[in-house]
Amino acid sequence: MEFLYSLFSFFYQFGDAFAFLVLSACGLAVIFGMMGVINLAHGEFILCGAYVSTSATHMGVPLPIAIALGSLAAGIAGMIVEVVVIRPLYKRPLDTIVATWGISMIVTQGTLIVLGTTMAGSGTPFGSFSVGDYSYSIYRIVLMVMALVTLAALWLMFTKTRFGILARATIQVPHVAEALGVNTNLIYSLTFGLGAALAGLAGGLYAPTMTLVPTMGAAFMVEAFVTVVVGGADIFLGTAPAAVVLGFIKASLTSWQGQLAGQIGMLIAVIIVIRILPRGISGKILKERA
Amino acid sequence: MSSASRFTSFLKLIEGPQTLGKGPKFWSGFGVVLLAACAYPAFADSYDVGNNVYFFNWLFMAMGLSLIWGYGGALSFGQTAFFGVAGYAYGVLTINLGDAYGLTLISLVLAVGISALFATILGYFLFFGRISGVFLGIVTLSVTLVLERFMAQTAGPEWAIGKARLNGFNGMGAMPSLTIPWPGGNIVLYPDVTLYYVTLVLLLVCYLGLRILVNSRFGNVIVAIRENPMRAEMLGYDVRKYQLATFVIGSALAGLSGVLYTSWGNYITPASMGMTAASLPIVWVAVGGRSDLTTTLVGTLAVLIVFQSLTIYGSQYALIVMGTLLVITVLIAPRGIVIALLSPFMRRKSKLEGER
Amino acid sequence: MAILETRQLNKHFGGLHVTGNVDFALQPGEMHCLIGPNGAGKSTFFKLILGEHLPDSGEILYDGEEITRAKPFERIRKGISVKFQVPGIFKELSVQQNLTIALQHHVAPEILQEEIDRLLEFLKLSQDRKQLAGNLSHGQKQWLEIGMAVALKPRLLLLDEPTAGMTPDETFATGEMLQELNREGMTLLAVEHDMAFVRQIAHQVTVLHFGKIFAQGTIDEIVADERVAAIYLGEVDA
Amino acid sequence: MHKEVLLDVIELNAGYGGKPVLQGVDFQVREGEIVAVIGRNGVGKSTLMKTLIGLLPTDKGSINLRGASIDLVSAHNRARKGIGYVPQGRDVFPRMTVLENLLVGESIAGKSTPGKVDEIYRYFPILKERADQRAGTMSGGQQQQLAIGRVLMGEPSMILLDEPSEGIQPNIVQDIARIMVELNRETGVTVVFVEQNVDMIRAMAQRCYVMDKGRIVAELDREMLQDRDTIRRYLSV
Amino acid sequence: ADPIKIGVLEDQSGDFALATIGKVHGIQLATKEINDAGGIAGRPIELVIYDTQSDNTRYQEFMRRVLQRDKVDVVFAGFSSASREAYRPIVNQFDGLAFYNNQYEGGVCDANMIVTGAVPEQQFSTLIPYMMEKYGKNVYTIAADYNFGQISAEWVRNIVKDNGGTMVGEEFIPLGVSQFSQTIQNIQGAKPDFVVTLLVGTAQSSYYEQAGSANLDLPMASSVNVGQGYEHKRFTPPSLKDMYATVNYVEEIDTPESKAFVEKFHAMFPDEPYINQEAENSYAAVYLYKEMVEKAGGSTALADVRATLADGNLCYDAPEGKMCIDPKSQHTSHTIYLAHVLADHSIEFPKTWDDIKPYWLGDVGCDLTKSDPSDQYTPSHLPAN
Ligand SMILES: Nc1ncnc2c1ncn2[C@@H]1O[C@H](COP(=O)(O)OP(=O)(O)OP(=O)(O)O)[C@@H](O)[C@H]1O
Ligand SMILES: Nc1ncnc2c1ncn2[C@@H]1O[C@H](COP(=O)(O)OP(=O)(O)OP(=O)(O)O)[C@@H](O)[C@H]1O
Ligand SMILES: NC(N)=O
Ligand SMILES: [Mg+2]
Ligand SMILES: [Mg+2]
Repeated sequence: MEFLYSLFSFFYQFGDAFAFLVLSACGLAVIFGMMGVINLAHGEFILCGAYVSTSATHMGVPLPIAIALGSLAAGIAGMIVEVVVIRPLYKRPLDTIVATWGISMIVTQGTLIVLGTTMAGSGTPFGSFSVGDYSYSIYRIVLMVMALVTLAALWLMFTKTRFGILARATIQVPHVAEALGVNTNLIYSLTFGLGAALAGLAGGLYAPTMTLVPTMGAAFMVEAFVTVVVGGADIFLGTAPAAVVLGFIKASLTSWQGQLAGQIGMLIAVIIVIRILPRGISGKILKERA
Repeated sequence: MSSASRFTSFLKLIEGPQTLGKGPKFWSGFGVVLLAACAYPAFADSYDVGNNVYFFNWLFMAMGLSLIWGYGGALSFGQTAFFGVAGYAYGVLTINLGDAYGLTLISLVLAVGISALFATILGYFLFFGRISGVFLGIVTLSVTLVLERFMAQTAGPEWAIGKARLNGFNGMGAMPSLTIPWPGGNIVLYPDVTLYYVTLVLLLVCYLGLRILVNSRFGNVIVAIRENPMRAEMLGYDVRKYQLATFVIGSALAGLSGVLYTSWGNYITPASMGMTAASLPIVWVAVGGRSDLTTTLVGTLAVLIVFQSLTIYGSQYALIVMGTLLVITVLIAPRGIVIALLSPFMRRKSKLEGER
Repeated sequence: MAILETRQLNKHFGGLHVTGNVDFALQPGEMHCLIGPNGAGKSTFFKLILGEHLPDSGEILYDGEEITRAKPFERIRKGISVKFQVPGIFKELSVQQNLTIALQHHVAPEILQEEIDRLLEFLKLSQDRKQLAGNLSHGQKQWLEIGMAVALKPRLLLLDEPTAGMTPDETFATGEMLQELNREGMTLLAVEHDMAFVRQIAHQVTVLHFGKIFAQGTIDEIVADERVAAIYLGEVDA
Repeated sequence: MHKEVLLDVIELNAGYGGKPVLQGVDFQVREGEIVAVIGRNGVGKSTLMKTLIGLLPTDKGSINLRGASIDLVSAHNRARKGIGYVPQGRDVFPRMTVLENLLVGESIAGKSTPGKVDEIYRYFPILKERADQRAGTMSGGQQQQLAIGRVLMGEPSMILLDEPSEGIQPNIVQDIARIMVELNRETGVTVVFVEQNVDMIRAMAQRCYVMDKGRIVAELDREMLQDRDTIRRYLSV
Repeated sequence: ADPIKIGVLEDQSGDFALATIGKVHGIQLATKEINDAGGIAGRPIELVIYDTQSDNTRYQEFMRRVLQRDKVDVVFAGFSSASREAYRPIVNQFDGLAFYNNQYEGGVCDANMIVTGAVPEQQFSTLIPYMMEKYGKNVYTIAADYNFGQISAEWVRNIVKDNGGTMVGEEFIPLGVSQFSQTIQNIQGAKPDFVVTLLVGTAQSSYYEQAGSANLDLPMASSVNVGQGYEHKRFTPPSLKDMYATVNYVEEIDTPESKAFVEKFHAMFPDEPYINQEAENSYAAVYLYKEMVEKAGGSTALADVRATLADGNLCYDAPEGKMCIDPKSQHTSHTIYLAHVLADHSIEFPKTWDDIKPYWLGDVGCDLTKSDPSDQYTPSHLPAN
């Protein structure tokens, strides 16, 4: 029995780390993996999702709808950013680092000035359950499920729908896609908006569990980037396995040696994985398959 | 070829296809700027002089990144790792060795050497493992974050090297400033006029040295590797060695920045290797115009000055204005602010030709 | 002794065998053409010789020396040079700089400029010397790529579809240039689909099919071979 | 026999950001014609193609499709009007499979036609065999076939081909020429193609324009195209 | 008369802004009151305020600026200990005077520094024995993994041991960590009687919400939370239920002085989300400095103002109660309140300790009236003698 309790505990912790990595990373994976845009304002889309969904809850909107609203708001913000700032930069993707860094500064400080240093939380719903000596938050199970649902939905969208194929074509050789009748500007906006909406979703989902401050996006950034890059160019073949590997390492080390070991261990795992697979996990998978 | 003419042809490399500024116009402008820089302390107060030294401190790291990224095409997101390693190395060495007999200067050299050695090891791992592109960026970022997180928890007394406490997140302090041994009393290089000239000379030497480097055959090869590593290899160049050499030189410059910064404020902190610190050089160099040493130098200095002024006068709106400036700059000045500001005044130079 | 020899060279990608037990020898001074259907493995064979891909098994010898696992740049330094099928020029550098990088190895700095001018003249790119290479037309890129390969003064030159996108006259001129270089001692191995060009330059022709050597001989023998016509040539009047 | 003017290009000027390449190109293509464009390297043939499809803006002059100017129409909307474009140097989507590449081509029609893929597979059997291979790893000639197949997926009414024979084995060059002619006969598709391969020009073209230095300098009719040497002569104007 | 210039370097943006904007406001409030009442020794106060953006390097830049360019008489600077250490060499170099108005891990023995915030001996020697008595002797500490957290944890450990208790666990959390599932389980596994939470920064305070939702339900004790980051206001009840914090001030303190202070504060800054203890420390610091200058006969020279500390009677009746600066350590005595967060997140004060002295530095041998080592000591790094 004791053993089963510990086993459950480990799976819960692994699932928790996995969910955080996946949900942090998905939006970035779409924007970076698909579009090659290094979006340093990723955290601010998360912030947007968190603030909008929390405000909605304060106004009495049920949580699931509030989260959807957060995601939607971030998505719309993303499309606006795409049109105004990102669109002229596709030919020089590295410059997006600076532009999105600038956006991140504007949003963070703007939020501070307009909305103050903090926003009151909405509280985590659903309560807790116990397994053996340990009690767990039910909401965190919801987060794990949401991570899996998000992955599945994305996979379907990108491989089984026309949008997915056109989006990938547009990102790979834009001028040819355009010449073949693809409205590449629209595709860019939708793709960027999707990435931002996914970031907003992460924000909405985690908002009940976190401190709401203008700088909260930063808490997601390292994990998100690391997961996406370890995953490599293909977001589906990459992000999920990368989150599994990194989540496993992080959860094991954290439970064994504490948070510092978890953090440093994850970063060292990144260094090692990339050394072994210089094109990321999906680079390896794709090479094998070809 | 006689050694004299060899030397002149070496000096000729100060101009070439890899650097924008050329011809008498540029060099006379350069001379004027240099003279103004030399005369500056006569007209400025001690605060301004010391503050300018502070700005100068970062320029070495920026030029190093320009070399690695702008010329070599390898986006290192972790130059701060070398900055930090050298800063801490300088702290540990000088706290243990003291500031007599020019030992701080030897420490400077050793600290830069240590960061170069570290860059060699990391660079070997990266380039001989054929890691490139964004993967390189994330590995270097991970390295600097690991260092930051590790150093942040070294507060306990067990974390000491000799007499030097690493002192965790609070940062290491109390190391002596650079000190020049001098008959009749050592000259301590506090942030003031003497340090200003010393740093200016270092800057000049590094700048001109890098110009020669990028216009030499070596420079041709590293830009070739940036454009197409496979083709460069198929012209018979050992791409990995060139990449490694570029990385080590650029990182040693980051190390030099680290030492100068540490000596300037008698302080080095893990935060100088953190995420924000790591992004800053990229922002400076990109905004300045990464593909040229001069634009990087001038642009970085401009960004540093403008951002500091904004922070002084802009109160809480400073960050918003900075962010807006960054976005606008990137959108309207694809080759950096320096070229954008100059282009109305100069004829389109050969390097600009054929640009869309 | 052969300048280039492969023994039982094999390479596969996943389940696809791209070269199968290729035994091939090239004599010094020879001008040899490699032809074969699209996807036969010609470019892959080149990449194996150059070390861009490593073979799964078999050996490659250059001048009697085994180079099977040597690094690409080491092979180049031994005297091999290549023009790829897809031009691999340095797009953001000027035409002139592209050539400088190819030449600076072995040309003394004093005569470097002269040498560049000579090459530019030859490549008909003198007017475009300051142009960014990426802005050249497709054919001009091919020329530049050939120029860079030739600039290394290799003993063995590998050309993957050198005349693609050239007009017949240009193709002919390229053939003459190569013959000139050959007279000066260079060995040549070219992949081509243009039979007129093959006829113009080739001493020997090898046909590759499904990664295997399918036929070998003079151009007349090959053209006369009905099996080659069936898989590759169709109704030619070369 | 020939119907209306499909494409009417008047005094067309275009180039790359201040660098003029096309300097007054004038020509017409009628519905159902197959027209070749020839000329030396760098005279502006590809630039012309890119301007026609809308990847480069018209600086001066105009392009009319079925009598209406399309100068201000974006590239993807020109495609939607039934113009298919096969760029020089293939430009397949390298990290997508062969099949996915083909599916992108459907955007020209804006709908998917059942059975179309199989039709393309019949023209180019290698594409069927390699349907799941990533396009970037296909051989040069295979990619060229894919690029042509991709455009045919959208059932365009006019196809712009930029050096379709480049890198293709001789018997498949013949096949492509035959397929294009066949398609032209069956569906009435109009074809404008840039080419250097004399055999292909002769096998396909009904008329031919010769370009030099950004202008059309000559026109060859069916008769003149019968003679290899004439073509060769004009190819090196 | 010539104004007296006070430099203010505080983080008004970035990660720490939440806890520190109120500090600037506290200084502005005191300045307004003093100026309205005729200034310091007849001289008005002029504030020179810079936003340090939660960035150590800005402290370095601006400390030089206020001292050299603005030539201020005194500087009030810094929230995080790292920022203090970043600027301290510069204050030393120019022999300036800086007030650090923040609770911290203690130990700074530097003649150029005056500390008005509370230190561990004031907060832990009161808090931990109380908790052990009330809840039991098995203690688990989670602390931010840096100087403040590590040194504070060391204090807790020592006090627990001295009082016959057991540390059943200790965990250090890197700054910026926001996910605590594993930590929560580690705590459950160790079965402590209460948890000492020494969490710093906005990311780490997410712990409370997450522990609450996992139904951890253990009493908590802290020297830094509630009083600094007003977590009980930011998180939904009951996630901070049974948190006990020793504070030298929070806005809930129910004395007439405190109420008057809160009223004045809100009158001037109606949007202030919370008046935390560092805001009060900063407010009081201005008055303490006024005392010093006036006692020094209007001189702001370092030697003169420091001389006024000698008799240990440099005091001010602050909103919290009486504060006095200890001449040996140049730290400040405080009234320490035990704030107990109830299930609905209101606060009661089961206990108050008057006049708790910052005795530790003096006990271990720091005596700034005799020598100035400009060092920071910790229980495991004591003065050499
Ligand atoms: N990296 C790879 N992964 C998978 N298959 C590959 C890869 N590279 C080449 N191939 C396959 O290997 C075969 C040989 O390709 P190669 O490029 O050598 O052909 P080729 O003879 O040069 O053809 P062409 O005349 O069309 O250029 C082709 O079927 C191609 O699809
Ligand atoms: N992106 C570009 N930017 C600037 N100039 C360009 C660009 N692309 C082509 N050019 C120039 O425009 C001219 C015409 O090029 P274009 O590609 O149209 O030639 P082409 O007739 O298709 O030649 P080829 O037969 O070699 O393909 C050339 O001089 C070329 O250098
Ligand atoms: N002083 C602190 N809480 O870092
Ligand atoms: Mg090939
Ligand atoms: Mg062309």
